Amino acid sequence: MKKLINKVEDVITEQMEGMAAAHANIQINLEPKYVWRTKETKKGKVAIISGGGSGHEPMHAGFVGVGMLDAACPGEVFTSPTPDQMYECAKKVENGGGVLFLVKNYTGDVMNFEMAAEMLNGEGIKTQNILIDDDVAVKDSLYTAGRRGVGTTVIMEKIVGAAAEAGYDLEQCAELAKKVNSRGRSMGMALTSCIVPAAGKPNFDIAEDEIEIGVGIHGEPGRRRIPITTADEITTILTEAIFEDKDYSRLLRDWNFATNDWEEKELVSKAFTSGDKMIALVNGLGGTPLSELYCVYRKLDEICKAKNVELSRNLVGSYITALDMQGCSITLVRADEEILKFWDAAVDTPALHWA
Amino acid sequence: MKKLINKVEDVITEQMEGMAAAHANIQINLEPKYVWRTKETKKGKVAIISGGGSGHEPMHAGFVGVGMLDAACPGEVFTSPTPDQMYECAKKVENGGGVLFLVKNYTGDVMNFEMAAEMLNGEGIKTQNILIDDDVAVKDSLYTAGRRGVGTTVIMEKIVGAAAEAGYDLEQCAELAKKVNSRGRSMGMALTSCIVPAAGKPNFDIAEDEIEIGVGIHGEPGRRRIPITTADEITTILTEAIFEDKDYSRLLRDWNFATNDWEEKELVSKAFTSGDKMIALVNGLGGTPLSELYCVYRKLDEICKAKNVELSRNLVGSYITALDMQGCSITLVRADEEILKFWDAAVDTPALHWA
Amino acid sequence: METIKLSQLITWLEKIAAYMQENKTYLTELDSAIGDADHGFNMERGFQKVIGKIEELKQSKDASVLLKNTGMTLISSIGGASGPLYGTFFLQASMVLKDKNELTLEDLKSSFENGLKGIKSRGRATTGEKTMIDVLEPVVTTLITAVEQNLTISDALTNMLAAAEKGMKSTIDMLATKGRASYLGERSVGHQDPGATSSYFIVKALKESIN
Amino acid sequence: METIKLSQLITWLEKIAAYMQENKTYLTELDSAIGDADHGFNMERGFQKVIGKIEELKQSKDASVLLKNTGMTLISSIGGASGPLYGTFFLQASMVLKDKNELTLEDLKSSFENGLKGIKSRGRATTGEKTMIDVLEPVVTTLITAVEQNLTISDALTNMLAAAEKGMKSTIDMLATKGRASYLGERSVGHQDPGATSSYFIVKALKESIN
Ligand SMILES: Nc1ncnc2c1ncn2[C@@H]1O[C@H](COP(=O)(O)OP(=O)(O)O)[C@@H](O)[C@H]1O
Ligand SMILES: Nc1ncnc2c1ncn2[C@@H]1O[C@H](COP(=O)(O)OP(=O)(O)O)[C@@H](O)[C@H]1O
Ligand SMILES: [Mg+2]
Ligand SMILES: [Mg+2]
Ligand SMILES: [Mg+2]
Ligand SMILES: [Mg+2]
Repeated sequence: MKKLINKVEDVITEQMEGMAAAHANIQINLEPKYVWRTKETKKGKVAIISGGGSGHEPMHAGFVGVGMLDAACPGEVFTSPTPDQMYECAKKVENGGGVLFLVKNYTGDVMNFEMAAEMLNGEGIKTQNILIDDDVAVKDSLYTAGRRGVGTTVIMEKIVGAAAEAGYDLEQCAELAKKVNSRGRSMGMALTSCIVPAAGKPNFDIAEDEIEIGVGIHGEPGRRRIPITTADEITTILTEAIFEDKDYSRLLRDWNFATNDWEEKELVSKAFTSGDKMIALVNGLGGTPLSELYCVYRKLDEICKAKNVELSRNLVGSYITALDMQGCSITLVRADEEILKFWDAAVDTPALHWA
Repeated sequence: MKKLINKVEDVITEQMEGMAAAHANIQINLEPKYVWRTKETKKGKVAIISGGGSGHEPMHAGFVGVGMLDAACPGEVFTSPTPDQMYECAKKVENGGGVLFLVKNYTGDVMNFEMAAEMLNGEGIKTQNILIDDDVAVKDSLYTAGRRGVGTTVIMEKIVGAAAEAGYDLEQCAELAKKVNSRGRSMGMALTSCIVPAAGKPNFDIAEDEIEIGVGIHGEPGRRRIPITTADEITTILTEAIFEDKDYSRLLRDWNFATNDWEEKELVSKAFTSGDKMIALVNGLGGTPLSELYCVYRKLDEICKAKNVELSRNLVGSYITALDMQGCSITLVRADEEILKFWDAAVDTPALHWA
Repeated sequence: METIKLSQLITWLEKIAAYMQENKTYLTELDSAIGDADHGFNMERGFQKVIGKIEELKQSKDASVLLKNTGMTLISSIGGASGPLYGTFFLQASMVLKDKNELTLEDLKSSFENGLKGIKSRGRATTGEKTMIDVLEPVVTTLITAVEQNLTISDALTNMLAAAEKGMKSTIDMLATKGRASYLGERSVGHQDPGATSSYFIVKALKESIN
Repeated sequence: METIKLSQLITWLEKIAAYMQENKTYLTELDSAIGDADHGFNMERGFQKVIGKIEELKQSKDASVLLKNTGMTLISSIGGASGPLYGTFFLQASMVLKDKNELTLEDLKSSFENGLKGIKSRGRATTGEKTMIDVLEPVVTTLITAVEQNLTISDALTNMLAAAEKGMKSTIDMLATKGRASYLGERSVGHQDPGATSSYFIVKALKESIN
């Protein structure tokens, strides 16, 4: 294993310290671990908090700052953070507007964030959980833990963060977040496996002439393995998987403030279609050079043009990664005016900033 | 070789097309190849142009836009572009203020840009060449082609680009560029070799337990090979190499507009010392995840604090890369008020943007 | 009547910690085949934390305090899926042991039963989904039978361990429908579930602490 | 008097292109040891471009036009260090051949001499620095001697090729002080210079086109 790290136990802490040293717009707490924005929020602003296992940098800590997340809770590498982390973090940044947890749909993340939300709501701090489950590689939610949360997370954090900054209340932020989730679809692939520092070796073996289609962001093997092929072919496979995905319905849990308990609600994602306008994310998984992502974007743009789908906004780069994995993912979020407005709003975080 | 590319011959063209599709602030020309900013410049503005072999993305094309480069000429992978490219490109963007070529000090780049400058000056288009030669890994310029141009390039392009935008004339821009070069020092290391697409295999072999100290950005082997060690140790080696570097003097060529010929001039870089304020770049070489760079930044910050050196500004990320190489480089540029002012000025390019 | 002493419960926790440390790599390798290669590290980290507090826990005269503390520590130190699940198991197990300083077989049964109920409701899963439940459910069933049949604690534990081992192995052929392994679909078949395996070690540790 | 015909110069360019194509990998491997692994691709790309224009060049009755065009094409298609250097070589070589439609040995000498001068001034290098100059300088020296000694073109070419080969091999033991290889310091010793090797092929192609 070749990594720029010191002791395996210190990886997360030291990376947090490095981030805090480099960026004045964020601060860190180490016991328990969380990252929060330096600039004070307006009284009554909804606290937008995310978190998850580490290894996906810049997500989430790199998205903490004005116009995006109020705070992020990094867990161990690929391991959900713990409820006490989220609880302490929420107590730190909550400012009278309640808390919105943006949670990627993995069993661990879901359970830990649910426990935290229960604790906070139990204390009278209004807390809602929103899931991101956008990975079309996971086909049938009946026989799985449901779709994984991947690239749409970045876009949701940007949009909901901007809405909270603009004064949306907890319910409005939650509605908007659900809308973004219902409009986001992603699909990824890997050229190589990643190496978890503590494991010291690749998660899976893959031959020099094979690639893995449908991987997530945890070095987990994907759905199928195919012989290596061109960037155009790979982009086509990912993009078509996204467009072929039909209307998708599932039950997701909301906190019901009246009954003080979880409640299942249906969320439907409508299939993409001609005429749609998209925010596109062509994402590197950590070990892939930016230049190669542009080759993917080129083909994505061509395919979408042929489908009469407009890529109204885009991000090309490594924003939600799987350590040093080589590979990429494509995320499309069907935009509307509200979504574009908050996408374009000013943001000032370590990883995303525009005015 | 595992890369997101199509035919090896098309790599550069397709990556350019992808960039142009993704970013409205740049445009591309393919015969010959160059990238130029979309927004028109003010009459009389100096045209700041850079270029070099491809494989270092986002440099240079990613730095084209308002407040930075007017244009960039990408060569084949790791191969300097050609004089006719630079000539055509300069003719496209020159707007009455003359042309400043920012050239990394490699034999090929120097010669090709000199030929282009000769052609342009021959036609009465005032053109000056500025070299970047900041790599302290190259020790003795008497017995080498001189120090390589590495990380300081990014910082110079930002600062001189902002100065040109603010109305500096050709001579002022050239002076400022030289000042930045004389104040910049870099040092890099690699965990792995990179793979040039056309070659299809690593440039050099390196064992699982070895790292290469003093590499450049072309997959060339470095100066020495050591057993793999911690990020702290590596950061210390790189940083100390930068601080131990003494006053450094060399002869660089200027175009003399009076004699219409090249003229050698001495440029002295003063050694860094306690009390200096720096712009720091902790740079990934393409295959290194951002998170690991923060671990390096953490230690760099610690070392500098101990030396009473302030890191006034920083960039942490993969800005000047060597394809998919794993590894990093550290660049420090001793700042003054003028440099900080132009660093902080607004920039709007695909890879750097702030207001 | 035959009982399990507090000191034996302490030994249990220590033995679990030892098993998790010993099998850190093994559990992680199982997780690397169908998950994300961290289960061993997670379990080791969690139970090391429990051990770090063991001296303090030894002061307590109350089994429910012991197990509640264990649950809280696991929740705040493991993360992932196994943190809330095992955390909930010990927390819920502790609920039925208020003020007890020794456990009858009946107590053991109730606490495991309640713990399992906690896991199932937190994880919204049932048997046959290739999880730790495929060990813990048959273990609880065995315990219920043992109580009904009035077995000695020792015999009950022997049966529990056999059920645990069988349950663990039964996960090999299962198709995962919960947790990360479910993303693999058919490709999850043929691999033993890491969480079922750590559950087996927990039962094994219990048997060895009491025999 | 014995001369080299325009058609033979065309053959020369074609043979160079063939050698560069054939040795693309070899030259790149040499460059990968002490450079940046592109020399073979560079040379192949450049001379393929030259070949692409060969039909047009065949129309010309003037050796200087032929070589000037070759030089311009190399400059605008190779890039890197070898582009301007070889480009300059052919450009400068062409300068002394104005209006000639055949070359005497004296002409060949003058053109190589002028070409070498161009390389040395463009690259600010001299012999012993582990570059193409270590082939081209002895080649020019041999040509000068051949003119002095009134050798046949064939004998001159035989001597040139021997000198080129010797020059190429002499770079193995040299410490590079110019070009990319110079960054390696002592580690550049023991490797044959790629540019010297491509220069050797250029001389070899010339000999084979004329014999
Ligand atoms: N919904 C669930 N109910 C019960 N057990 C589960 C559930 N999801 C996962 N598990 C168990 O958790 C184990 C994985 O734990 P661990 O690797 O520590 O967490 P993570 O999957 O978050 O990395 C699986 O092997 C399985 O036994
Ligand atoms: N200053 C110089 N003078 C003469 N020849 C040089 C000089 N620098 C480099 N070379 C030659 O150029 C060759 C490298 O060419 P190439 O690999 O195509 O360019 P680059 O080094 O830009 O990648 C070297 O092997 C050497 O023979
Ligand atoms: Mg995990
Ligand atoms: Mg080159
Ligand atoms: Mg796991
Ligand atoms: Mg080369």
